[in-house]
Amino acid sequence: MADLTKGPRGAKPRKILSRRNIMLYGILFVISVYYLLPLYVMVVTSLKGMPEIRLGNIFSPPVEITFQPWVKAWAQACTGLNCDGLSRGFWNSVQITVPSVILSIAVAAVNGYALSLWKFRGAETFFAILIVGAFIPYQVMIYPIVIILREIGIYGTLWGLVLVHTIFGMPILTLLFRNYFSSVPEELFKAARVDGAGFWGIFLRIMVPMSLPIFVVALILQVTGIWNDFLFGVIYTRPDTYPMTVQLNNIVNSVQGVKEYNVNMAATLLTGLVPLIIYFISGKLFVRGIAAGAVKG
Amino acid sequence: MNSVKLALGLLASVALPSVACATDLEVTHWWTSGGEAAAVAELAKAFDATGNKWVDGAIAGSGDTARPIMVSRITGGDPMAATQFNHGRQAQELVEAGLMRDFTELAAKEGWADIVNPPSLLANCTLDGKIYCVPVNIHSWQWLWLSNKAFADAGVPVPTNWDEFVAAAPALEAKGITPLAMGQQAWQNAGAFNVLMVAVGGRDLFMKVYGDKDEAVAGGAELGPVFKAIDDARKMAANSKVQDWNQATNMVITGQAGGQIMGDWAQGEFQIAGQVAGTDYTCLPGLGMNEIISTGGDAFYFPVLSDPEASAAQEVLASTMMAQATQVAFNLKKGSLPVRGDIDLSTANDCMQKGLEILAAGNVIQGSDELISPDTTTQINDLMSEFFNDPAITVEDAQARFADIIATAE
Amino acid sequence: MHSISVRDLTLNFGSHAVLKTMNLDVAEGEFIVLLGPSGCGKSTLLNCIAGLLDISDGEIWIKGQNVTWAEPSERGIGMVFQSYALYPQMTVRGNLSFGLKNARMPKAEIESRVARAAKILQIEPLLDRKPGALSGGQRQRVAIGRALVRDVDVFLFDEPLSNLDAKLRAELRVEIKRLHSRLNNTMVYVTHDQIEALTLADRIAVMKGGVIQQLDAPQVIYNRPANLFVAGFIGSPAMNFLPGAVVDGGRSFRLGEHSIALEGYDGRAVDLPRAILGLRPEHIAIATDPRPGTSLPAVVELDEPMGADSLVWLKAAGQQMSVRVPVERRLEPGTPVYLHLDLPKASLFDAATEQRI
Amino acid sequence: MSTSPRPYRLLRNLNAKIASVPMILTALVIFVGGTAWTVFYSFTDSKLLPRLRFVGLDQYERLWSTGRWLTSIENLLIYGVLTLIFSLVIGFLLAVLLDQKIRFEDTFRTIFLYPFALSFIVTGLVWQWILNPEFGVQNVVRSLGFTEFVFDPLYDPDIVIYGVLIAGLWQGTGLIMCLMLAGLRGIDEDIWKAARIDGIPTWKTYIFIIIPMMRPVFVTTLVIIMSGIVKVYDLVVAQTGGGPGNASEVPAKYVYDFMFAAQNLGQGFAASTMMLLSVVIIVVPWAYLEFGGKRRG
Repeated sequence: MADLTKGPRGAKPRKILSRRNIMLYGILFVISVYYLLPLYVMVVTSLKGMPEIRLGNIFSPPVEITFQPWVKAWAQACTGLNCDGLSRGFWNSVQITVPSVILSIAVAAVNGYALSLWKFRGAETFFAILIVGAFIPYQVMIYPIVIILREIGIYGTLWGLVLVHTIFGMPILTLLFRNYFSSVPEELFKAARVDGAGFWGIFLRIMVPMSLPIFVVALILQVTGIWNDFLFGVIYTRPDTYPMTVQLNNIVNSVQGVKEYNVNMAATLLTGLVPLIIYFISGKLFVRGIAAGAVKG
Repeated sequence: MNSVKLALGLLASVALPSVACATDLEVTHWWTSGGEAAAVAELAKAFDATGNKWVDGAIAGSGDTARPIMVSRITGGDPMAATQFNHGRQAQELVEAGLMRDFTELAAKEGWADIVNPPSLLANCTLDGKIYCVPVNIHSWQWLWLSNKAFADAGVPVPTNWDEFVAAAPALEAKGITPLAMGQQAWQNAGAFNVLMVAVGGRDLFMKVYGDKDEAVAGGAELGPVFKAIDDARKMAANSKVQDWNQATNMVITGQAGGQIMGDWAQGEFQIAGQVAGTDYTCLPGLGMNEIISTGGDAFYFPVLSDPEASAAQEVLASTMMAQATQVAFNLKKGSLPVRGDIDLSTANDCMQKGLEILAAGNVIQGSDELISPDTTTQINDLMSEFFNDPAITVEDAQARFADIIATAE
Repeated sequence: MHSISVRDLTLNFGSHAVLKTMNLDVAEGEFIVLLGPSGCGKSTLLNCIAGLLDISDGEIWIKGQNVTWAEPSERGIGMVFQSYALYPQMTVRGNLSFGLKNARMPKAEIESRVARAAKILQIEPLLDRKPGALSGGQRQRVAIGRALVRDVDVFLFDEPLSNLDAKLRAELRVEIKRLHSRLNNTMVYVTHDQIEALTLADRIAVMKGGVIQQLDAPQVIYNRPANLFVAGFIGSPAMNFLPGAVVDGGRSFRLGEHSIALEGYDGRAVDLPRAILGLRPEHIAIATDPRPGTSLPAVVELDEPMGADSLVWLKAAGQQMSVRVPVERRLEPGTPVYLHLDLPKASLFDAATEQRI
Repeated sequence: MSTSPRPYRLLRNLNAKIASVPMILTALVIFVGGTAWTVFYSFTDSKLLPRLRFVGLDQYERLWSTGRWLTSIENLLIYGVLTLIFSLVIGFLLAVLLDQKIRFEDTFRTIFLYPFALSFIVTGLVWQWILNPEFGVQNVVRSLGFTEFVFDPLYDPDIVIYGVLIAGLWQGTGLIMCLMLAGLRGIDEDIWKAARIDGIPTWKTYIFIIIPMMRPVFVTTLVIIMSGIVKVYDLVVAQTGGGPGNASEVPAKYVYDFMFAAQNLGQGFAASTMMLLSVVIIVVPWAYLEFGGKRRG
């Protein structure tokens, strides 16, 4: 499997201040501005007061820094009768995200493992269906899933939502894990079988310990996806367990007179903080894992 | 009986202080703007006072965001205890499917049939002789809200009807004031159209189009002035670039816009902003043309629950919503009219008084929600939304498409 | 009792038959090498014996047990792979003991077995290292150790030395041979390297197209190849093939205008219009004079000194031929010579069936 | 060790099959079952609740004569094609830039990738804010003296979809870059050496040698990009609400709106079915070639 520690492969570096380097860094800098601009706007806006925002320039730094919008977004913004901002949803989001992430990754990892190393008749067909499933818009599936959850009797429970996240995370994650485990030398798997390890023994003792990068990728994808999910969170749970994004939507969409852009931006940043932090912490592993899960097909 | 329950409830809560013995009822709705939230708080307060607990399930956005969630929850077998719907045809199928509670008994006991005015409100809650919902307010769409400040700035008198308003538009524009504030959501565009149909065309025309679904009328010359008026509105609103209705209202409040066609719920926003009817803003029911208002409104539906305690509490909530005191408190905040004909609203402001007078005089029509299906409503919304946003669509095109929609309407 | 017995084994991938009704009996303590070009099915056969591939038909018996459908670990085998297949996250010790732990063996027993294997293979200092910190040769020793600790009677090797450089390969080859003589257990060894096959095997099974072409002792394989394929595959440089006809009631071989008396050839002699005479380079001598009936005129084209001996390439009867000569004997290109053929050691094939006659 | 009888075919690899049950159930019940259910009910006149009153192809006739649906298809085509092209091109170019042995590679990579951690809702809101003519770019440029400058893509029906595209690319290209970078690093360094010895210009090496070698990466990337395109919904809802008018309508939103807001399930299902059909036509043959029926080992 590809290893990023091997380092870049492009043309050889030359003098630091060569024309090529000036152009290279120039281009990178300009592109970085495009990518950073929205974050900058969000941060700057969230630190301004409303009068300053009304003056117009969204790119100018705040004259008077105020943290009031953050406080309001976290603890005071109202939806309907509840005026406790995002704080209400934070723990709900954690409670939804943790089991959903664990279960969806566990299922997808086992799928990928079974598909790549224990091929049985028809397995590839199911996988192909799964991949096509990745293209089905979630909206289309809302109704059938409501019915299925109702029939199983877990509609409206946390487990219902966890199940939904597991189902919709399955296609892409299974693809990644399958690709990853396919790149594991087959002889390793054979050796383990000769050594008497069974399906689960090989998975838990041999495969999982050597799959940290791909698990990090799956973790980031799932934390990001599930934490940011609004649709399932609102449809398959009840108000006392609504995730943070529902509150975010409520804050952003409950307009009291004028739109409080500063509060909206603060709320947005607060909501995005968890995936951002996870991403910043394990970003490097993410790239390495992507290399392992996507390069081999 | 209810008082006995209440007493029992109180007793229980004294006896077992650490356990929530009062029944928690989850109520979902999409009332999240300032005035709306204040009004909901009144309902919650009244219900909490019965010893139960109102669990608020507000979903911001609009009915279009919230309704799918509500419908999914009800059909998914995890219903809330009560939920807002615009009464009319939105919830009809849920009722038919037996998912909603029948309040006929309670209504008979409390004599709703005698107190609810106009009776069409209760009729809209009735299916096969049984009552399935509790109307809480009357909302009328047919209002033009004008900013006195904007007209003062422009140096023209505050108009007294739509035609004067159109005539005053150039003066407003000359001062950089947007004549007509209009949110860019489709329902607002379509709402304005329906209002103009009643205001410019009159009640009979409205009923022919939406009641009889007469395609010939919809495509005919009778509707010509209505489409001219909506074309005027389009031009006057060309510079209005806000999304939500209350942002548009805010433009009127701050004098950035001359006026807005919006239902009486806009009043709540003026109130929250501390504005006084007559001095800061002017309201023209029926746009000053035909003083007729529609009597649509909000109603609460109560899904069938398996828990007997919760079911009992549902009755308490229904009864509370219909109670005189609640009606007064709620509607004053909401800016809507109460559903009871037997209450004194002398505390209401000028605009509400005007509405009450029209109501008392019986100058009412059914709301379009009650006459046409949500499907048709969506099609009209789409049409008007495109019309407002694309100046290339001619009045004739728009009318032809409108006639097509009416032809297939249910 | 045979140690391993493969009976009528067939393996299909889809409609393609990879192994065709194969039979193979391996005696106890025997060292069998499966030899063949890539794609011949030799590794596939080994994997079937190991139980890593489900067969389509037939039976596999190991030590008197029908293990056709037994799990690999239940077959009493140890296996060594080309890529070593060491578990990267475990230490050498962990690698060696993994199988024993799976078999729920007592800890003390595991330790003593690991220690013994490590001693035999001289990898004791490496026990606490991870595979990543080992050289190729060390890794392969560990891989062998993993089979060793299982204390089984059958060892399966799947091209174990192919990933090593020539020097290490020779070293480990000797070591495997020594190991075999020490343990005296049954070994099945897959390779495409004929030197490994010839040096290690008690018997070699030469395979092609999912069929065993010949199963015999190395010397038999070398000297009396059963068909053209085996003759051509074994030996470097390859056997010289001369196309012609068997005439005179099987007494001579006609090669163009030349006639060669099949004196001393130990096959059945019948007339054949299309036949091939095979002669290994070392079974031909170069002389300046003809020898009636058993020699061919030739012209030297090239000579290739190879250290111990020298290869001379010549043209005879329109065919290119190679002859092994002592290295001191240098021949100028263009020199006309006579080739003396050692006919008792020759092989004769039917050109149509490609079988030895 | 005992003489084991030939096991039933179904019982071979039993553990692998048991472990694949969640995948098989998801594939069959959710993706196939849910899809079949949706297709089935698209031939009915279901309104708020599904009901079995068949109306033949009426829903489809209406669908294809609805301007809003046609707009949404057109938008999806524009958005889809451009997203595909730009994601691949930008993603690849960024990866190539980062592969030039530059300093601060980690920093740049983080900058390009962080938007991926944010949800489409957040993305839509921020870009709505930046592209707002009163506060955003237009206002800033005008305040610099270019008073005639017009840049209000979100308020111009003709170009609104490009406004959505800008935001979509901002959010998604970082991940594509990561995948590409992983692919570049997975290429044997000897290839570069060989190309250099042969004197092939760098750009030619990329186009004719490196890109063809990165096929598996492109496959994974395509799955990710295309499944995202078909499902685009949140971004449009948050950024434009489908407006102005219906100018930025997309199929997934049409489906959702008709199923729930218009309470015309039949129509929504018909639209879903059309979406599924196009997915099936494009994806299934490809998925079959790529993932189905292929054997390893």
